[in-house]
Amino acid sequence: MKKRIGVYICHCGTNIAATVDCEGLVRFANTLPGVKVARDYRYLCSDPGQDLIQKDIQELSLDRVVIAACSPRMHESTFRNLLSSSGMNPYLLHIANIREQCSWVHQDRIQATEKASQILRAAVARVLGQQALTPRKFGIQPSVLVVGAGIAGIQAALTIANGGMKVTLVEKAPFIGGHMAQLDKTFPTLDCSSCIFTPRTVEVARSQGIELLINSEVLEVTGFVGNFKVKVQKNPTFVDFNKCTGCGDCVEACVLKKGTPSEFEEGMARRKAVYIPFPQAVPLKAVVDKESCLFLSRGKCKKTCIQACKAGAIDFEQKEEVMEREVGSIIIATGYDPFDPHLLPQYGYGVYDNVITGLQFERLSSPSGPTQGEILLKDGTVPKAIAFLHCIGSRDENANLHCSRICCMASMKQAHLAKEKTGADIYEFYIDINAFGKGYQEFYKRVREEGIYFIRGKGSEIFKRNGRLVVAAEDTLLGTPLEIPVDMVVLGTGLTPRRNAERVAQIFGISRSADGFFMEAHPKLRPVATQVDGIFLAGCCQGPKDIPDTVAQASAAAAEVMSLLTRGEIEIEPTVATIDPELCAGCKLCIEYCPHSAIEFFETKGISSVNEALCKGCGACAAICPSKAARQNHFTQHQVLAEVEGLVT
Amino acid sequence: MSDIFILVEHRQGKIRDITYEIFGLAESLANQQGTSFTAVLLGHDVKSFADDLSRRAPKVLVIEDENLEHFNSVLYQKTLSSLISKYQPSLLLMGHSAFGMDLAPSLSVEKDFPLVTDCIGLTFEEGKLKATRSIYGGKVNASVSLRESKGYIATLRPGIFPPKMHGEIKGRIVMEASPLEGGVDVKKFIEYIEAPITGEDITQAEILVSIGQGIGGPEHIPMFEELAIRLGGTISCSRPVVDRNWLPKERQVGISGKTVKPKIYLAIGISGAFQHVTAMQGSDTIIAINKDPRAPIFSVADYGIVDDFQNVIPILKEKISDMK
Amino acid sequence: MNIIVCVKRIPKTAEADIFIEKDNKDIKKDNLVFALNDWDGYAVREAVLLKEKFEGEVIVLTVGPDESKEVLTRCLAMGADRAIRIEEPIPNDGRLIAETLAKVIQTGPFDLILTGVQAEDDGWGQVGVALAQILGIPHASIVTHIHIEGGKAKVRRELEGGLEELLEIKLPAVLTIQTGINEPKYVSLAAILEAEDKETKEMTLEEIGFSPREPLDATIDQVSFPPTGKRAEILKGTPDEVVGQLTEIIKRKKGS
Amino acid sequence: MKIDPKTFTKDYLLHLCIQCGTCTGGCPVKYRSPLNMRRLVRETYFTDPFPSLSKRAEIWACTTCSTCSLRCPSGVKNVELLMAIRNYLANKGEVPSTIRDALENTLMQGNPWGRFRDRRADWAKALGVKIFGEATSETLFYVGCAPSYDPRVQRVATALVKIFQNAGVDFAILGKKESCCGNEIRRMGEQALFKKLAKDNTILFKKLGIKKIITTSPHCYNAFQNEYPDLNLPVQHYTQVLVHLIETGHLHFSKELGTSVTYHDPCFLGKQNKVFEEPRKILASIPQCEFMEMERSRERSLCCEGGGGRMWAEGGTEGKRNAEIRIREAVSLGAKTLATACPFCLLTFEDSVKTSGLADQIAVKDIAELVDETTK
Repeated sequence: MKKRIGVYICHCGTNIAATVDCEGLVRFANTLPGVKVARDYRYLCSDPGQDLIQKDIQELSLDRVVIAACSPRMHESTFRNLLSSSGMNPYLLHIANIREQCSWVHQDRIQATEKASQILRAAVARVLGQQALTPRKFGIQPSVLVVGAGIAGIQAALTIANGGMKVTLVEKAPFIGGHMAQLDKTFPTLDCSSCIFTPRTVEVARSQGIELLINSEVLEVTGFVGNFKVKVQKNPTFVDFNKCTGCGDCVEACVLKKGTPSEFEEGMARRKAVYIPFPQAVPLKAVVDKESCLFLSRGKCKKTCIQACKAGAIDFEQKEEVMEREVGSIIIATGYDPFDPHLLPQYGYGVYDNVITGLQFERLSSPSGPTQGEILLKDGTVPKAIAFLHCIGSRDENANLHCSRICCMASMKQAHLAKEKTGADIYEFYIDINAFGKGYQEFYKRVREEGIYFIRGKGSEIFKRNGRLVVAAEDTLLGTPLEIPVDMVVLGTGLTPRRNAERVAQIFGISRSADGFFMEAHPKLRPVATQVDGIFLAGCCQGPKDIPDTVAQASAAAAEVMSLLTRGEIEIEPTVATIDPELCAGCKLCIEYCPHSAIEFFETKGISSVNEALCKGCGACAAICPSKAARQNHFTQHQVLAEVEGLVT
Repeated sequence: MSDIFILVEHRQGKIRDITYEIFGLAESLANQQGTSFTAVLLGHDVKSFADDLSRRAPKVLVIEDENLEHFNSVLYQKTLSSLISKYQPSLLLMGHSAFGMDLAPSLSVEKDFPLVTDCIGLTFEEGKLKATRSIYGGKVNASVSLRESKGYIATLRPGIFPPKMHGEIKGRIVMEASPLEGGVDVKKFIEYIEAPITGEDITQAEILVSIGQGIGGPEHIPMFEELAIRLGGTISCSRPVVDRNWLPKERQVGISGKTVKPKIYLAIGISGAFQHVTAMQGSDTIIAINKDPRAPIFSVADYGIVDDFQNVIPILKEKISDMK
Repeated sequence: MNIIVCVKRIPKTAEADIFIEKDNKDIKKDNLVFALNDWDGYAVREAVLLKEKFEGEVIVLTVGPDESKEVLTRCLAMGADRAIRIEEPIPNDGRLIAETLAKVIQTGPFDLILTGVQAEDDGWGQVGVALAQILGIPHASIVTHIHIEGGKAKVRRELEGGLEELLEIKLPAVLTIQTGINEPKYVSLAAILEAEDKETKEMTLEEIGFSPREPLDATIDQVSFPPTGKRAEILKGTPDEVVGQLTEIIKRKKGS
Repeated sequence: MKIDPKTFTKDYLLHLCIQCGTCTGGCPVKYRSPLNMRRLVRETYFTDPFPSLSKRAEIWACTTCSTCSLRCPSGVKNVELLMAIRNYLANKGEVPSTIRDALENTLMQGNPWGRFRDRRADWAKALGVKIFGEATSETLFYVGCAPSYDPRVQRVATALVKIFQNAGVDFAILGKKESCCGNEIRRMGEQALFKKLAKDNTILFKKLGIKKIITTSPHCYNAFQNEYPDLNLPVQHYTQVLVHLIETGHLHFSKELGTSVTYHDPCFLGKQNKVFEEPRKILASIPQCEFMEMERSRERSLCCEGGGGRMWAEGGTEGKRNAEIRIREAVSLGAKTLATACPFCLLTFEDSVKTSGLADQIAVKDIAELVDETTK
């Protein structure tokens, strides 16, 4: 049956009409086989323009449409919608790009028109062979996996749970809160971190919608957007949380006298083998650390903890358990690791007691910390002079190239706290002050007003002279070298990707940017999405952030997840690959070449088949398939060849 | 055999020591040759010199001419040339000094007399002049024989031949007419320039701490100055140190610098070239510190230390300070 | 102002161990390094400085074997414009060298001739002054400063005892240059490599039409090591001990 | 080989400098001279200081210890820039007279002190050392200039020979044929001369069929290891060799040292070539050797100022020498011996020990000497 094609040529104002003879093009179109009608119009994308096409479709019962206008990136969707709303299958449309590919790049009207008509001829030839395609629909699991229970994970989890959806919140540590739980006060408002944070952690514990899995890690993720299958391993705490009251008797009883450095206290204090991470910990339960526990590590211990526990909660029989969850979407909020200053030996970290990191200072300054918030030297005395060094491990070829964004403000906040608590002389060694956020510059001003000395020069090295620490640097504004004796040095250590970032990236099939943090789908327009549909990012795992940005991004991720889940089902573009079971020889070449692992092999039938949900329609399989069994919908060999012939004849 | 001529060297109203050193040699050569020797005195107002010379030389030829007041090679050469033509001396002796070096080579060419310079030994063998010269920076001596000739010219190294400081003979003083008609304008004497004395006068010092190129670089000089002060002396040096502008000219000990005779001469990093040695060998006690055991300085020094000065001076400085 | 500088390649003996050839006529030289005569280095530098002031050309001239080319190259690297080497079939006799140089110099125009006061090796200190006599132009030896003004040069000569004399001398003239007259510049290997492209003319005695006459003014019969005179008493021991003895000596002699 | 300052920015990445001053702040001569690396980079990048450069003594104050380059957060090649500036000056002949001597001496006699080439192996006469030409070996013990001529450092070379001999190491030295490695020559700005030395030495080593090189000095080690384009032979500093000999039981200690020792990391061995452990391992294995670590050790070791041609540079610096500061550090630590593993460090320390009058409180030794004393 003869095809009935409608050809529409857009002037795009003068964008096209100025260089291409549109009337001429209409006359030419009419000469082409199968063309029922050809028209030109100033703006086809405008409502009148669309009405004109719709009218033709209905009155002339067209079965193919060619739009000669701008790039399909601009308006393909517009006209596809037009077709469907006019009762046609949207995939019977083809766009001939005579703007970007013709009028914009040529001056000569004759030649431009000639080229335009070739493009048009090709389009018409192609559209003849196009077939109606219908998108596949899939259901969506109304549940979410949030990985990491720092401020980012918690914010996202709560937002989603409060929206009425189930969240599984997985945390590697035996408590939730991440780094924010370690902070004393927060810049620039100086409100106490735990005061603003604890309510959220408690809320997590209470929330009906949140399944909290502490001491747990994600092992494996399979499936696709809307239908992910997740394997989570819960590591034993050797304490039955249902029984444990968090009384701490076991901690008292533990025989590990000198204890082991406390992770939460950044090594500024020591803990027993069985311990409660910190007073406001959620969950407030004791946990046993199997590295330091004499019984678990060496098998010999009186197990005084068991005797001490009235609730009988200690259970050395506990084993890892692996559980499966089905979720529609995933948010990764695995956070950051602070930079390890051992890597820059010139700062004597690990050599000198009173050279500490910013996070260690937070613990010193925290009322719940080892010194109840007093800023003290290792020997218990109060420092008379403190130096804060910026950019340690950031903006540094020898460590990390990126700016960690928060250190300037953190250092200045710590400087303020130190001044307030000790009255010491305080020096800030900086290269540039990065006070980018709301109220930050004001805070910078305030700190200067407080009489803290700012020295524009990076700390070169730290050594000891006459028992005192000396910071060597240059005052680059005066051009004079300095050696300033101090009692304590706080290294403004930067934020780095988690040590296990690579493994996590593999598990979730996402990629990392050059700085090692997880990569977003688009740095500006899709900052929380990854290139894997249904997996989103929140917080510092995507790049250094302060708390406001982290919370904002977490909320954004939650919103993305909600908008996805509330759809109930998702449509998958029909422009995917299919494998003709008749032709497939089962050579598996396509499986090897598929970048999205969207092709499975069915041993029983001995053939491969495409999982349309995972297929991104890249066409790799169609190109590689030796037996021409793999076909790429909407880009069939026949269609493409027709287009090519149209161009060359 | 005709006379041996000695060209008298004088400057600023003084006969220079080298002249007396030549007398000694001339006398022995003359005796060897069975001939006599003549002192040739050119100058202006030099009668007084003539008398002094006539006590040492059997004959003194004097030419008085105001143009000869100051040494000028051109005028001296003219004058000597005519005297030579007249008296046909077998040998003309002069010092290997700024004076002789500027005159001898050109005169030898003019008269076609073979020239031997900077001699440390001189003798006649079968009428031929034979000389000993110190070459390769004093590392070897060379005995040189000159071709047969009716006349020779030789310049003698200062400080080698024992001076003949006094004599009792009554030599004849013969006044000659000056062959010069006025001066010349190709080469004019203008004036003498004394090296400015800005610091202490090293010729007056009782103790000299004298440094050579061997100290490596000027950064060590303060250390030596301090040592000198502690010793109650002052600092002097050898030529290369001046050439390198580490110390001013006035501090230079050497033929072209100052001749010194301190009680103690401490030579540090000085190899001991003769130009230097000649000017300090009069010191009462010479102590040399040098890395190189073969340095010639050790053959003039009374005491020697073979070591890097850096191993010695610092300790010495300490020891000296508690010495007083 | 065209300046001719006569230079010589000499063996460096200050640091070296010296051995005497079997025929006792000279020292062994195969183990020695050769270089540009120190005095001549100052002369070339002075010529280049004058050229920088008055323009013109600096020509370096040497009488010597093939190897002498290396010192000419050095001079070119120091800023001389071209170089001439006269192949040396004649013994190292000052008078003959002067005559040979004169032969070449007479062929071209020049305003000034510089030589070193003497050579480091045999130290005759004869060539420059003899050359002037042969060319029939005035000379000044042991020059420590040159100031040129209209066809005349005011030069300072170094005398004894730190004294100098100021002379005025008509150009063209021969000046023999004393060390320290200027601050020598470092001659980088890069500069030397570049200088290898500059012109060096090689000539034989035939080409310059000069035949050395016989016999020579002076010939070396033999060389020998100088008799070692009295030697210093060498203080022995550790630096401390040595200094101990030394301070004693100083105390003693100071008192006396 | 023309030096064009216009390419400095590109060649030494001056445009990357963020003017943080890390270089100047950590510079060992920051108080000893007006040298300010940060400003120099800025000037070279932004203005054109070259006409005035030759008048700046501080250009010759840098010890090329490379602390600045190693720490620079922007990867600016400060030291290479400084060497290029020196090269620019050297090609114009504008170098201090003492540097001039050192360079000319090296061209003539193959060593910066201008000592007689034929005497280069005099120190080894009585030791029965194999010399290439008369004998052969696969292993070259490259002695170096200071160990060949300086009486103090000759003791180190001698100690090493004795150690190798009694550990049964087969090796030979080059004798008169040995020439300066050129490491300091390059740092004094004589790139062309360095290239010549590198070329000649490489050809000589290959011709003699040398398979492996051991050096006394970290500076020679650095040159062979990192800066000889066509050498590609395994090079070891002697400390690396000694550790191996001790660990493989070829070297037995027969005496007790019975004193306390601290160790100064030479810049060209430690910072620049990351050889930190070997010297400490050796000291640890010496019987009765009480090892004390100095305040500033390893990467933070304070340069002794012996490198980069400062052995020959005249002044350009004032105030207390780092070597003396270092000595005082060691003394206050209570160490009776300050050990190092570099001829230049050894000489600067020996010098300072005397000038500072601390000779009776502490001895300066090379690790090789300590091993020799306790193994014979």
